Amino acid sequence: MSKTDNILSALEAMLFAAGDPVGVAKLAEVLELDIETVTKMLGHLSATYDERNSGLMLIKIDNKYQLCTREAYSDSVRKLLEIKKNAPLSNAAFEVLAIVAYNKTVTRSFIEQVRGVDCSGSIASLVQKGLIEEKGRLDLPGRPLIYGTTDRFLRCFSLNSLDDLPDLPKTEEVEKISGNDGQTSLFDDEKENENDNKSEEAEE
Amino acid sequence: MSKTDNILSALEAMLFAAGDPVGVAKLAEVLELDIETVTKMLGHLSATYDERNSGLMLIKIDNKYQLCTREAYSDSVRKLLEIKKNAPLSNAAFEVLAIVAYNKTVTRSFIEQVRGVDCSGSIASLVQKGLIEEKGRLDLPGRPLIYGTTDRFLRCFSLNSLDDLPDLPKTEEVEKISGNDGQTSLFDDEKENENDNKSEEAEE
Amino acid sequence: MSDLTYKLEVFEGPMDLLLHLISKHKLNINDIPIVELVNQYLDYVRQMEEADFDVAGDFLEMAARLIYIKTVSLLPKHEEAEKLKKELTGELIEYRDCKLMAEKLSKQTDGFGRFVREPQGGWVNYDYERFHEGEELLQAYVNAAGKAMRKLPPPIDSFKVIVAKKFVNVASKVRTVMRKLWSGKKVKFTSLFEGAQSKSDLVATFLAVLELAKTKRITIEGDMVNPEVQMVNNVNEAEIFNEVDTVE
Repeated sequence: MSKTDNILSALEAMLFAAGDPVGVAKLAEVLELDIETVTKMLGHLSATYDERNSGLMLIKIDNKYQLCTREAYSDSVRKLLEIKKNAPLSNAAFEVLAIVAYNKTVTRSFIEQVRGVDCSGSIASLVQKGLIEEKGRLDLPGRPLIYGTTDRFLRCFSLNSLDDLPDLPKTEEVEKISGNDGQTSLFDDEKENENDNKSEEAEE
Repeated sequence: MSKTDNILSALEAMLFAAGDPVGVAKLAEVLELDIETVTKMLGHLSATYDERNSGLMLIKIDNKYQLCTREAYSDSVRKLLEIKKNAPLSNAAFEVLAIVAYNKTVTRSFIEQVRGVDCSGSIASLVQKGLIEEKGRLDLPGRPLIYGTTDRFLRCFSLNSLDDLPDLPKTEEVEKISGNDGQTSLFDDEKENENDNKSEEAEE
Repeated sequence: MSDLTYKLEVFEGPMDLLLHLISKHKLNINDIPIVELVNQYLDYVRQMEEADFDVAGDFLEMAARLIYIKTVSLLPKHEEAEKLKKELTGELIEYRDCKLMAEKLSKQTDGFGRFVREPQGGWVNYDYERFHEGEELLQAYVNAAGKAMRKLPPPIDSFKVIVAKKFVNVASKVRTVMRKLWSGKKVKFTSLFEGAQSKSDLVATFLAVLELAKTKRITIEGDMVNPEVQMVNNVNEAEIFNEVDTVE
């Protein structure tokens, strides 16, 4: 009996962590049991959820099994998730959003270069909140995704367009200074700008 | 009784759907109950998981609650999700974690000052593993990022909060002794114990 | 030798090495006999060098620091030495504590076997619904990029021109440049750019010259106005291309 219990608990743990539907064969393989036994066990598990009217239930789709919440509690679940979504943006998310907005379209690596840290979490959450979206891929090695802001972003910040963003402090001056760093004798002014860009790119 | 059961099941469903840790206040808000009642209910829920040795368990971290799988079944879960057996953290990573956890929030330069070596690699990997995260910026020139531990850190080290961290070594006592220049013999004894620890550690 | 390398690899940095020496030689951490410690430390660094171990700058920096403390402690008035020693002691104790705490942490990792699940998605609408001022964005941008924004790489817009055009590969330009130099004769620097078809072509050629100069395959001589370029003797063609390909 205790062995059966262990198997039921192992199945529960596996289905919980997997999230997605899992095939019986896969479960049987992990537990080193035959498919028939595992199917029977899954039936048991499902029955215990139903018996005690648990908040969870086991559903079967295409011979795959998945744990999910019981419909009776879907109102509570929905309410909770909606409270969660109303959490204000984190500092990190704000900075990522600002970098995307001021540069119009950027890659993840650009954002991370500016901030100096991994930003994948913030980017994913901003995409989920509908504030930024994928705008295609850059024609560079690895074909990195580029991100830009959405209409929802403009609405949340009461902007008509990205041109209405508050001006950045003296960026232009800084650029001018950094653009004049030597090498003037080799190429004429026109070529110089591109030179800067090129070397950045080549270093990547 | 059936009402209590319903609340327990609703809590179960909500925590399942949320995935992340959820504060009691939010759960109470959804259920339109007071926090005290909900806290009690969560205690019940946790007890029922333990009683039937379920594959799931309820943990409390930082006053928030989260459903997770029971350690006893971690092998099955790992096999199913094809996760390699925990690549244990490096010594460097543990040291960085210790510095961040005991100081609550720190900058990279603070960590590097304590360890005397560059720590950007360890920090990046701990961020990527979700054990530490950025918590804002310090109001100093350069606006350095500050890091703190995450909920995942608490969960992984079975802590309810940072207050539950193991005690710091008794530095004060060591200092007191060192103030007495005469008592070298006593001090030597003390030292020796510590030496033992040290060398064991260094040889690991 | 391998035993030594194994031991050396253990140290996380100079602080770690110092703690090890202090415990190994039973030195008093609260009153470090600095002369003894300096000798032990330098011995170790020397061994590292003999073992062909790449001695990191951190270790050498600490060596310099220890030697400095030793030097000032030889002065008749050595208040500064006391101060520096105290500083070092403080740091060592702090790092020792850090290691002890790290060890304690490393022993309670049961929780790593607890797995959680992703939030249930699908039918929940996560669209952001709060309102903010544009100024908040500006502030966030300045925080992220720094006030001067000096270190900012160029935004993607500035890549568009390049990306739209044919991208000239630096490695291919290395071949072109080397072909012009293959005779072994000195060649005018500017002549390397003859026949360039676009700006991008010019830039790639320039980068190719820099790369070749950096890897000491060519030499550049003469004044700023009219430099000349020459190939270094005995350069193997395949070798160059391999190298440049990996650089790219």
